[in-house]
Amino acid sequence: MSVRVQSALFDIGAETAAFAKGRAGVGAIVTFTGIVRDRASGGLSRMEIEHYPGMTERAIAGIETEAIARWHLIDSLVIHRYGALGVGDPIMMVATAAPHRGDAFAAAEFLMDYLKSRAPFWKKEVAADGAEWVAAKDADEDALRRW
Amino acid sequence: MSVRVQSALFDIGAETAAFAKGRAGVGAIVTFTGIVRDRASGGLSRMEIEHYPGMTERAIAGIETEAIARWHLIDSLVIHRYGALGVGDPIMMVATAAPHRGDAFAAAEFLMDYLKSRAPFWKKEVAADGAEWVAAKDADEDALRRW
Amino acid sequence: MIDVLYFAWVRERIGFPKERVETTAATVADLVAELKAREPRYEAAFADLTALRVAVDQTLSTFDAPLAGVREVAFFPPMTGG
Amino acid sequence: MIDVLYFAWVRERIGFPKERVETTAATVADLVAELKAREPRYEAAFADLTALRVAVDQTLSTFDAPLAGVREVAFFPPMTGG
Repeated sequence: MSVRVQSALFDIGAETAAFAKGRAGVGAIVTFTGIVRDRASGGLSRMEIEHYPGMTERAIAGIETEAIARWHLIDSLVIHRYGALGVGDPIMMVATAAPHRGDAFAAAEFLMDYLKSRAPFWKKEVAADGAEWVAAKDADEDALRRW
Repeated sequence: MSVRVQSALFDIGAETAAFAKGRAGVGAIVTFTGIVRDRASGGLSRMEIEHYPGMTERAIAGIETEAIARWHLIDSLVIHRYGALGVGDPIMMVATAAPHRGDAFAAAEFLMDYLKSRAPFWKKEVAADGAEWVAAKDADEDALRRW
Repeated sequence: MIDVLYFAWVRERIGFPKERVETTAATVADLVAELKAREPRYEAAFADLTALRVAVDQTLSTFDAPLAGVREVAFFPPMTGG
Repeated sequence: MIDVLYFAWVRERIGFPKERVETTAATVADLVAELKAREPRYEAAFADLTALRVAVDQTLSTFDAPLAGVREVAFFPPMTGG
């Protein structure tokens, strides 16, 4: 189980390869990567992500601990960036390794749903025509209820 | 959308990196990798995967076409190996790219559920104490019913 | 003439992966009946049809499927991909 | 003395990310009332508490949480991670 909160870019391929490397008992690996997407109207200059140092790591570790308690996982990884990100840059990544695919998928989706609404990050979209904090979606709060 | 049926080993990290590379509109990428796992009792020498050349590619392309019709996907990838595989080797991989995480996750799970029971592959576990065809699981057939 | 293919343990019981069959069978089930009448190994392979799946011209099908115009029939156990 | 932290648009409305507050407030809600009485920018930041979340000593909490022994309180909008 590991947590990394960083401003540095990370390499999805390299992280996936490192995570997948030779662990006994693993039959299924799921990864999720979130990427900065332009607005529907276009013109996004960058995304700025603010976080709460200290609480962020605690919250993510708590979420991972809960995932490990609920599913049969062999390992998990969460990487989440903060700072200024460009369109197409990876924002964050979750990876789960389990004996079976059901556990790997469910735990990855659970981690994502919790990160969306329970990890202290805030996104701001910055464009030439102004900057705007991304609003939380009711759908994200609803997604938590299924767990 | 792409399908690769091959005996050659593939590199999870390199495939993930290539799939994730700069596509406009992508906000979420999900990958699933299936890995040869030893038997609970240990001692697996190798896994042999037989397939039905011709039908395999058609079946997988059909499954991907259905996924693209049902979810908002920007791209998908299925790689599935056949032949003799060692413990810890990747068997297959599914990747989905979508604007939103819900579509990427659902399509990846759908593709997996269909590959398990509808793509013409058969696995045989070979060990020093004998060889055995892997039996289809009722749970895999049940998993299809949710879609 | 129909190409008949066998996979996994069906192939192992029959002893080879493929054969050309001269048949006037109207359906897959009729073809199975003809094959079973040939030799014990076919009898062994087709003993329990609920344990088998069939593809007709590379598309999953059923035992009551008609064979008119069909070029390829394959028999195999439930698939275990992924 | 409690460290009070502000994030995202709450921070922008208040004008700084952190301050030390001398308070005898019994609960988070009492602290909010004290702050709102200070200056219009606090009034602006805390105008709609349903749009805010609070963490007490780095754990998500509620506005009725007691402040006895607490070292750090943070106010922010609903989180948008992932």
